[in-house]
Amino acid sequence: MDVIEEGIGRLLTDPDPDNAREFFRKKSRKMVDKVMSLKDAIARFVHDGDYLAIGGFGAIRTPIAACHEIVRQGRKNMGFAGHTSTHDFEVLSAGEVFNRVDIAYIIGLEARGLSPCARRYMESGKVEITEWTNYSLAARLKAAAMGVPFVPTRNVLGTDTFHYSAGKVVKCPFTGKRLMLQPALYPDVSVIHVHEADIYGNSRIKGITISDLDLARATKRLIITTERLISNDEIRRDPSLTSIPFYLVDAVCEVRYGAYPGNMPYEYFSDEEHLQEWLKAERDPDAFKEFLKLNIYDCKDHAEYIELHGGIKRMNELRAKEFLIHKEVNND
Amino acid sequence: MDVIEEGIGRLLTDPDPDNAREFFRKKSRKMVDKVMSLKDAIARFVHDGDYLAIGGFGAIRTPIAACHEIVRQGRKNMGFAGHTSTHDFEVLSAGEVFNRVDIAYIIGLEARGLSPCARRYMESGKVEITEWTNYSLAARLKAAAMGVPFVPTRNVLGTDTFHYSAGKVVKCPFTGKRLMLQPALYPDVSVIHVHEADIYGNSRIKGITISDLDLARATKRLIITTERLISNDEIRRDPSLTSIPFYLVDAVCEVRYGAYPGNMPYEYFSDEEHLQEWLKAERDPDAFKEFLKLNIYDCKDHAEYIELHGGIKRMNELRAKEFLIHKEVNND
Amino acid sequence: MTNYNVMEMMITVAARELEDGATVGVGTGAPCAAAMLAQKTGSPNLVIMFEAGGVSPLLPEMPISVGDSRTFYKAVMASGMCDIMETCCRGFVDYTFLGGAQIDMYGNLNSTRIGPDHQRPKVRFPGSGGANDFASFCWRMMVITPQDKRRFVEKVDFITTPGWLEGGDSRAKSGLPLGAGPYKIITNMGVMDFEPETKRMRVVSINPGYSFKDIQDNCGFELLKAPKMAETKPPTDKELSILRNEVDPYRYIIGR
Amino acid sequence: MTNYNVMEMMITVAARELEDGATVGVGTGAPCAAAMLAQKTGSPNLVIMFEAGGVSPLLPEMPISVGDSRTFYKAVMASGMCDIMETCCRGFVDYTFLGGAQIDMYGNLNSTRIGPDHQRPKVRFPGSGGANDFASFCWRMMVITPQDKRRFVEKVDFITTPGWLEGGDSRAKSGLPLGAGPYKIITNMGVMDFEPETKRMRVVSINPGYSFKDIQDNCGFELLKAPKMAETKPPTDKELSILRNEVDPYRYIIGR
Repeated sequence: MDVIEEGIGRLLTDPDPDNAREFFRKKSRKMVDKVMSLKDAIARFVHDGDYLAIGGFGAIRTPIAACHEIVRQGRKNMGFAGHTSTHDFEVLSAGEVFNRVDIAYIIGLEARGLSPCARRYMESGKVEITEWTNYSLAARLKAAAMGVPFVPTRNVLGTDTFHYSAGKVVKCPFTGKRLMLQPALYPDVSVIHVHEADIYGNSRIKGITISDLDLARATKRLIITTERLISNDEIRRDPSLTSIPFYLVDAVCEVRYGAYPGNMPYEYFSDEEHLQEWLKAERDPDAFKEFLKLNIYDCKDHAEYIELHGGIKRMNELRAKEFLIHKEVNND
Repeated sequence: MDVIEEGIGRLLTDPDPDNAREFFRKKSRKMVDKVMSLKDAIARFVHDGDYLAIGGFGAIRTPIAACHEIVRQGRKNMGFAGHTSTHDFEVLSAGEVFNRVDIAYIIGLEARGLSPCARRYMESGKVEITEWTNYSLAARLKAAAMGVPFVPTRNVLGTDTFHYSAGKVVKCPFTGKRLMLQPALYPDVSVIHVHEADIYGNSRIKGITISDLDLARATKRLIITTERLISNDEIRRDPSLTSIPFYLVDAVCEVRYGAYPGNMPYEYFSDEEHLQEWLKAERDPDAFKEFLKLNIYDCKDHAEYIELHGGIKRMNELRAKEFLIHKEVNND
Repeated sequence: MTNYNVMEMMITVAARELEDGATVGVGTGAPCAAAMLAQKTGSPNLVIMFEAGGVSPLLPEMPISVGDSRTFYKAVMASGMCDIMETCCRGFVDYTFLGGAQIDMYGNLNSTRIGPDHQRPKVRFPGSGGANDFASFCWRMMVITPQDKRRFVEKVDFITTPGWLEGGDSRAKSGLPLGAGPYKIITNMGVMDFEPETKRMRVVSINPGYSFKDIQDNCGFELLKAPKMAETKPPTDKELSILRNEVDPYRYIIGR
Repeated sequence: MTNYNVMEMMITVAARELEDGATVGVGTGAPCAAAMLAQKTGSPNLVIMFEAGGVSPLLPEMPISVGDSRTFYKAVMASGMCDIMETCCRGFVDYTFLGGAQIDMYGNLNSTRIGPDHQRPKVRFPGSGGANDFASFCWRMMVITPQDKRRFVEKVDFITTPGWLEGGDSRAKSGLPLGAGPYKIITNMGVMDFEPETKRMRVVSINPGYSFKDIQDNCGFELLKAPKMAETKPPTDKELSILRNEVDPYRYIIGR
């Protein structure tokens, strides 16, 4: 396959599907109880140096509890998939967890502004970067989920984003058209937050799935955090609702409000005030250290963090906001 | 892109995504009432010479009513995607509707045996054929749905199936591995049978989706037949359940029992006795002409065909069989 | 010019570009407001799509994120990123609105970095997100941005998102889908499109109170003039009323 | 040999190959019966997958089609064809059972045609269906088939589905996933596997009442002998009872 052009970015993961097959061959397919604490799941399955991916869309259905736990346990030298990574990126940057990133969208929190902490870290030169786009990273996960070394796409061509990527341009043998090849991305470990899961890991997501169905299939190890555990009977009652099957899953952690302060569709809206507190605290690095101590390092778990920010009462307000109940709640 | 090997089969459709884009650019995106009779839908959207694809899995959630109507209206010289095509293939063969076929699975009705009619037609030399596999055709639809000219896969390599395909083998520029390239398949027109749709074409499928989500996205024109129409309010009540959005759809036809005599999951089981009647009738070509006259050409529509085979009473038996109610009904 | 502000003007101009029955991939902020305004004025059948998966929601309020609950509130489908991006790639999506820290005369956008050292940038921005994808796939890309010399530059520090690349037929040659590209650039001072052959930016419409010179003075490269430059029509009372009372009642986007 | 029939023997032998915690892609008929028997004997955690999308159903009865309602009855997931096939391609599926009109000494299967003219075959069969895909992707492919000279042929008329291709390392060189390939061929007379270097079919186990000669006489190519050929263990009373009473009470597969 003649390569016409190639990006100068480094490919941070191995796209070889046979190497992935060897890994998956050994992965247990037994439908056994995988419930454990988030602390144990992170300790067992997330290692220094691993390449990590996080499900959701930055501050929507994102396993923020798991991000806190990864920072709390002091993981270092990780690779990271910055796929519309917003508040998750902010948290992981605060812990300086990673030293190499595939970038599609980082630092920003969409309409909320940019994270000073993430920006400082990314401008420090401490982090190796390779450029992509949201669809590129989605397509790279899709290639891995398909068990092939790449898929072709028609974006990225002609730009500096391509030049700093690790993609390649080839000519299509059917049409003569130039195509971008997106190399398969098999993360070592990923965390996805879902609405419901059984003890084996069979999981349901409500609303948009973003790139999580491909991510669940692409990743070598998968931790599911779930708003609530449900019975296997309930899973089997309507198998159309399952989008992540148990054999992909290594750990199931019940973490109520696990996406807080992000938005969990059909559960609770994002806590915009608290997200602003993050952005504000980050402006002064010393003050931010205190903020992190309070919100992450001195918290035993996510429940303590929730208590710190209003507990059930606040969660109920965010629930009302999610469901557009009480218009005054929406007006902040 | 260096081609190492290529199949000698003819590519029956154009894989060029820019040509498809030009078509889709002109396709209306207006959310307008698309309800019409199946007769009108077939008359308007299925033309002699078109390349046709049929949703479902041969005799499961397959728009058999639409297949009858295509035969009844005497379509000829069509291309056809034989993607686990069983009873649908049998019906369309009876009408000698197509003269070229992409083959993954044809003629057979799985455990039920082979269709003598379809076999005679395929052995007649009247039909040009190109070989594929079930996953190949699924991947070809996926490539079209992705808007790219091909996707790579790791099947088919090394076999005569490859030799008689229109695929190509290339070397992966990331891993050096040989890959099969599956060219995008954009059918001219397709019919998919669903459980519920609104008047605009927003559709819900329960149970396995087979390749229909990609098919709906790959096809240039799409006819939806549905067990029942539902309101747009109901669609909007739970957007997670929609898997085919309105902008893909050209016509919506309410056809109760539209998959009969096939199986419609969660609605009715297949009518195995009647499927056997088909296989038996086909053994004698003359008797089969009479059978077709009775069951297709002399029927005004699918409702008449249903009446011919026991009407509501029989449908209720098949419903009981589907839900495993009354074990004696299952025992035939 | 007394009864509307700059943001209201830009949103209104953008909304008018969105004809009935078109599809548009939007982000948060002004583009979303423009799409909502279009739906409530001449284009009730405008289809709004969000890159994270929301299709044609009945937006109850402005989304904060292109993936938040609002983006699929009473939507016709809650899908995923590949589905939306591939729908764009298949040619189903007519318009998109994008932005960036820098834009050049061919409509190329930079949202990646300022400074020459990629691994250690002077200023690091978020990167492409879905911008490169939308600009590659959607038929007509539009930009809503303030007219400013630091934004409209001779050469962007980094082409994050393709415009017409180096102009002429360079975009077609790159392999990007044929026929798609930058369409309109909407600023506080006027509206630009692109000369069909060279693909260079040119002024087609000047906002009331501004001159071509004002626009050129606030642009870092030489602008062409369209054969006929019109005066941009300001928002009507009806447009303003809908924008203020129905689209953005809390004035998140249009300001106070 | 008096208290079981040939089909019961083959299904039992096949079932014993499926260890607990393995995944298997199955079709209708004997393979499905074997998988069900395995689940009800030593392998309660055997995961059954159907190519049309059903994952791990609680099968209430034998499916008629690999896509019918039974294949996802109380399943853990009702998915689609790409998801299942790509799960196989990623290396998640350990076993599959296939068949065909012809098989050669390398386990290549023909289910496409008899006769030399492809466009006008003497006999046309259904084609690959999902067989080529399963055989390409699943780690270990098995076949349940009657021992018959017209089936076991020197050269198949058409390689629909890959076995070890031309033997040796030809399969690895073809680009098919490494390490996967034909594993066991289960017939009414015995069980064959493949010699590790040449990949030629060899007899590993002979069913009670048959000899190596019987198998060779009913095979169109020369069979190798495994270093140690065992006698196949016939079904136990327990296996037969479960097969007859729980797996196939109407004797659709095992016959009357």
